[in-house]
Amino acid sequence: MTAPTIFGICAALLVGIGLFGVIISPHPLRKLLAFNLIGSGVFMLLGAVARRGAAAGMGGDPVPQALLITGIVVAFSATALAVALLLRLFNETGSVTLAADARAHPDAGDT
Amino acid sequence: MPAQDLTTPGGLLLVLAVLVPFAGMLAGLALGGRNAQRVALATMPAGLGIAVAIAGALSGAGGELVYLLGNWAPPLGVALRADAASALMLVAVAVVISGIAVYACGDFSTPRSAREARAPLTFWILLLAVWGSLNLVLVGGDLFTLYVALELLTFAAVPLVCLDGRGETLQSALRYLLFALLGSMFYLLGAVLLYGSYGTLDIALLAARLRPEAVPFAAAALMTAGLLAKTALFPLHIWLPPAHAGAPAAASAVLSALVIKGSWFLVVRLWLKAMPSLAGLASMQVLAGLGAAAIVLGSIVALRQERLKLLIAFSTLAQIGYLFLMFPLAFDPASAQLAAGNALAGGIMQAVSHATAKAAMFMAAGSIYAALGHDRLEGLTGIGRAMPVSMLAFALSGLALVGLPPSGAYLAKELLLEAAAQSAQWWWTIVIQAGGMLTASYVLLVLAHAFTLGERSTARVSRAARIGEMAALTLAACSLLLGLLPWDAWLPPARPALSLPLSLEALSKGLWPLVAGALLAIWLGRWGHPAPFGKAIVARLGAARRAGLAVGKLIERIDCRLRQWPAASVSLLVVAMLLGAAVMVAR
Amino acid sequence: MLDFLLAAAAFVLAMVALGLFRILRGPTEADRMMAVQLLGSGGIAGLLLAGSARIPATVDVALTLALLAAFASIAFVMSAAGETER
Amino acid sequence: MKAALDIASVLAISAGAFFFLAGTVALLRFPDTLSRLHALTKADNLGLGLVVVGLLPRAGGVSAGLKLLCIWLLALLAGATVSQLIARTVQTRDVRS
Amino acid sequence: MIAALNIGVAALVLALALFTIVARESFAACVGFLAYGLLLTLVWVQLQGLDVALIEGAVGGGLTGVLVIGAAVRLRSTQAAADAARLGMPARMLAVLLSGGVAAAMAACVLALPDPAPTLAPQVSASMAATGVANPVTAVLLAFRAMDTLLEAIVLVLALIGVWSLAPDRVWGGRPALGYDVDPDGILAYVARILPPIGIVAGIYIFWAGADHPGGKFQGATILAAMWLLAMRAGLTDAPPVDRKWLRLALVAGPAAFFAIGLAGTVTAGAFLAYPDGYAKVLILAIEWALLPSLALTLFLLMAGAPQRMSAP
Repeated sequence: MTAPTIFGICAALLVGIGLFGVIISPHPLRKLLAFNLIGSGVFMLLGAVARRGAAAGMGGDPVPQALLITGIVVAFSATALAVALLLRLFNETGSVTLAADARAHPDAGDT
Repeated sequence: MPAQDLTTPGGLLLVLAVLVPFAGMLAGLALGGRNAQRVALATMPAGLGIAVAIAGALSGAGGELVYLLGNWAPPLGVALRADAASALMLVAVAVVISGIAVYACGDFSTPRSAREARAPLTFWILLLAVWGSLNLVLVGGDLFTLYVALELLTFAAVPLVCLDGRGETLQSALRYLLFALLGSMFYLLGAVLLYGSYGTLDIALLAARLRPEAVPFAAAALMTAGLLAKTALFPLHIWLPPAHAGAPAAASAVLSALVIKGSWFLVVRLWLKAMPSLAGLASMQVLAGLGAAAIVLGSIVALRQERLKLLIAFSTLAQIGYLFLMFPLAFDPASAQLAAGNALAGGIMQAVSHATAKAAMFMAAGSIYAALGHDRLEGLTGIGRAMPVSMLAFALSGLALVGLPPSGAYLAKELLLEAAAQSAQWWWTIVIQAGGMLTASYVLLVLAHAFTLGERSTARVSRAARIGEMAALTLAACSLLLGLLPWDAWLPPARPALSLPLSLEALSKGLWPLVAGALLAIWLGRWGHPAPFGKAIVARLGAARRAGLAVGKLIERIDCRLRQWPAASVSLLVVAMLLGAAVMVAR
Repeated sequence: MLDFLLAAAAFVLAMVALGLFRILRGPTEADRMMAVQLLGSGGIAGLLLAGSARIPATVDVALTLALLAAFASIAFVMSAAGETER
Repeated sequence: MKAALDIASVLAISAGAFFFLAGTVALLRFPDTLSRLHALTKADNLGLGLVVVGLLPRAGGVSAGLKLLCIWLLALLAGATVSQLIARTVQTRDVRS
Repeated sequence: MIAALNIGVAALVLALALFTIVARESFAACVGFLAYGLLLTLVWVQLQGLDVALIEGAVGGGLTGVLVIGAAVRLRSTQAAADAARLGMPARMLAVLLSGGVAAAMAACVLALPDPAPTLAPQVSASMAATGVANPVTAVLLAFRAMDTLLEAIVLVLALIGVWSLAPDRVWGGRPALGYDVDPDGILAYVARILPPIGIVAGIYIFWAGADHPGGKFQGATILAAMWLLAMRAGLTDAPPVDRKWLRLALVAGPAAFFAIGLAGTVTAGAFLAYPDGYAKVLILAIEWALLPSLALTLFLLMAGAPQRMSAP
């Protein structure tokens, strides 16, 4: 097995693990971690694609490698924004649950 | 090198369309304080001019504007591409943003006492950022650049949701951000698979290289599902209602009218430009099926809202569904591909018309909220007399949404009906007609409340800014008169029925949904106590009314359940798998 | 020689993995904090062993990692300790 | 000459690997947090040091060698600080509880 | 041998990922995540993506880890509510099934990728001479796909505005995040004094190497930001108030210079973001030098968070 195959499959599994976490984690911070796992799985797949494209004396295709750098920085910005939002929500309400819903009350006042 | 891969004359306009708002954003941040607003307002005419110039360059030609950034041709470089559809959207975005900017001068001016205030500064900067990223979404030609554009759009939109800093809106914003990020990851995953298979991310090159294979099938399903999550198509609308209803009015207008259109337009781009050969009838039926479900669910839940802004947010949910009806209608069985035709024209027209109408609606609702200090439907009795301009704006935009001629939605509906007839998909005809009816029902519900002569006069807390009311009215009128513009230069002119949008026949076609909608509103709507005429009818309906209420309650329960996080994230996976399966089946 | 280096890298990483799961299990937070410390030294050793013979720039990566691992563990002990003391 | 250097490398790296083994055994066997901490920092930093020494002859030049040493020093610095800080949190917690 | 090592690394990565998801306490999960981030660096080296390894080590292993652990510590009191909201067994099984399905489909896609793989490496190699830089990734980032890099700089600024917009109104114009009460003679202050100089040298070195070897502005800027953050956490410096003119200008300067050089290209080289013949390397270096301080500042402020207190008069 070559490195791209191994890490390509690892990437697929990471995405799966991350998705599982996103669905089941009740805590938003844990969802954020799970989201980062999905992200790194996607990035790892792109890394495997880059390695597969090794040619012209380069260890990997530099275009996906450049995309990866952009992608990782964008993912970091997203995490920073989410953490800031999370902390502000906590400061404001003392809890961080996403479940309490600003829904219209289905049972209230029908006439 | 293929012939189209050269910078076309006028291509620089595409760069400017992206650059000018971002430059304004940076300048606004650097200058700070009151200057952010000044910079934003100064950017408006420039951006508007650029958008109009792009539309002008694309009129009649039916061609494409292409710009090779840095003179590097794809696949190595990145190209910007715009066709007639992008041009129309660019103009619509510019017009709506300008309208919102005028409206926001009332709410988001830095107070005299402060050198700089948080909400105004960030609002103006974020508004420019939304504009820049939307323009980038509309003209981007590279799937990864488009990914960055989508993220920019999300990062600009999320803080708009919680500008007021209340716990409730912070929660909506967090939910929006997390779900949108999940969507982006799906999109990026698909893009990565495409690069791994074909070595390019350029839309035009992909279209040429794509083969019906397993990997692009999976990529198409993943990318579409991710974009649907960002567009909040049923059942992925977990974040939309609270976010759009809770934000300040100007921000709601941006979010509801424009931001969701970005990811929707990308779905259109993806299927019609990048992978038209992958689209089978089955997958397109899935998309439109979700759209139809969104129309029904969104409209019925809208009818049951107590608050005006929530009602409008659910209306957006339904209208998003309408935007997805174009996909199966664009399918051309002869070539087994998606083809740009009446269906695409109808979709774009629907998007443009919804953008203007929905912005006007949220702005009018914002004025009412500002004046009354609340937006409860039951408290709106008589507001039609107290705030005629805002209510007129609301009414006009509502009628435009319903599709009364000569509105853009009317034109869109005709185009879609035509496409449905051409492709012999009668079932979508029903959905399209029912959609207009359902829209009419909740619009009429609000109007009935507002124009009832109540015994109690509504107590006004403060005056709404006149200029804001006028901005809303202008946009609403815009939406209602869209059908009169000479569209033939951009949209394919194969529609004889549309030549006279003001004819008697057209008018009658536009009117019957209103009648049906009124009945629906009486049957299913939430009638408050101060609506005597509604109450009287409602009382007579008896059992039928009770059944209607039970149905409504059931649908509302389903909606509540779907908007729980686990259900929504599971739905995302299910939608992705469903789309994947549908794409495979078609081949 | 390359094979020896790779084998050594694999061995060190296996040790790190074993240790990692012992301390991530807790029971105290202090145990868990050691995880980063362990990867800071063991991970860098593995990285150098696995990569530096083939790819010279690995040393730069290890340098960044050493710097940032130090930063991460310090910053994080600080925030953890700072909070508990309050 | 080269052979001698190779042998020295192998020896140093093997010794380093042994210290990692020792560190891990200690982690698995020692009963309380403080003694685990003690074992971890000592053994691993020594292990890393030996690995660095073993790789020095193979580094492509003086600057690469310096960077290698720098890495070790940074790891030592982090190890010393962090272990002290962790120990302090353990103590404060123990005193309190 | 190398395959065995790779499989081992992949297994360890997966195990840490799983730990991050299933760990009961958020704090433990965050520590697991930090370890995971550090380990990913090794994966990138194995995949021959040295530039990526550098950014992953700096961002993934460093900044993100510190960010989430800081949050986990602050949010410790919310753990109980989250524990109470755990999903039941049927829902968890459904989640396993669905996410497993997606993972399986993805793995199948990985195995179905074409061989030989499509690659742009030869084209990059052929066109690189025109850019004057010897690191192909830098050539892609600042010439072939310079637009992405420009947008990325804007993404960071925009994220920062988003973070700032979360400040309570009464502290607008104030300083981000409280520092920690650190004993000025303690070991922390000591380390925070000696680490930053080393870090700054290392950061600038990584940045400087970027034109010809793996490295670059993002990697360098991250290290600089981390060092500043360390100094701030240790109480040596304070974060600047967000309404300072110089701060705003410094934030914008990098992207603005990028804009300006790009626009100059439309006149001198015939396209936005094109460089005239012979000046490519100079201009690329100019952009990198202009971006470095802005990026470092933006990353630092993103880590520092929203303004939380008014500055002392």
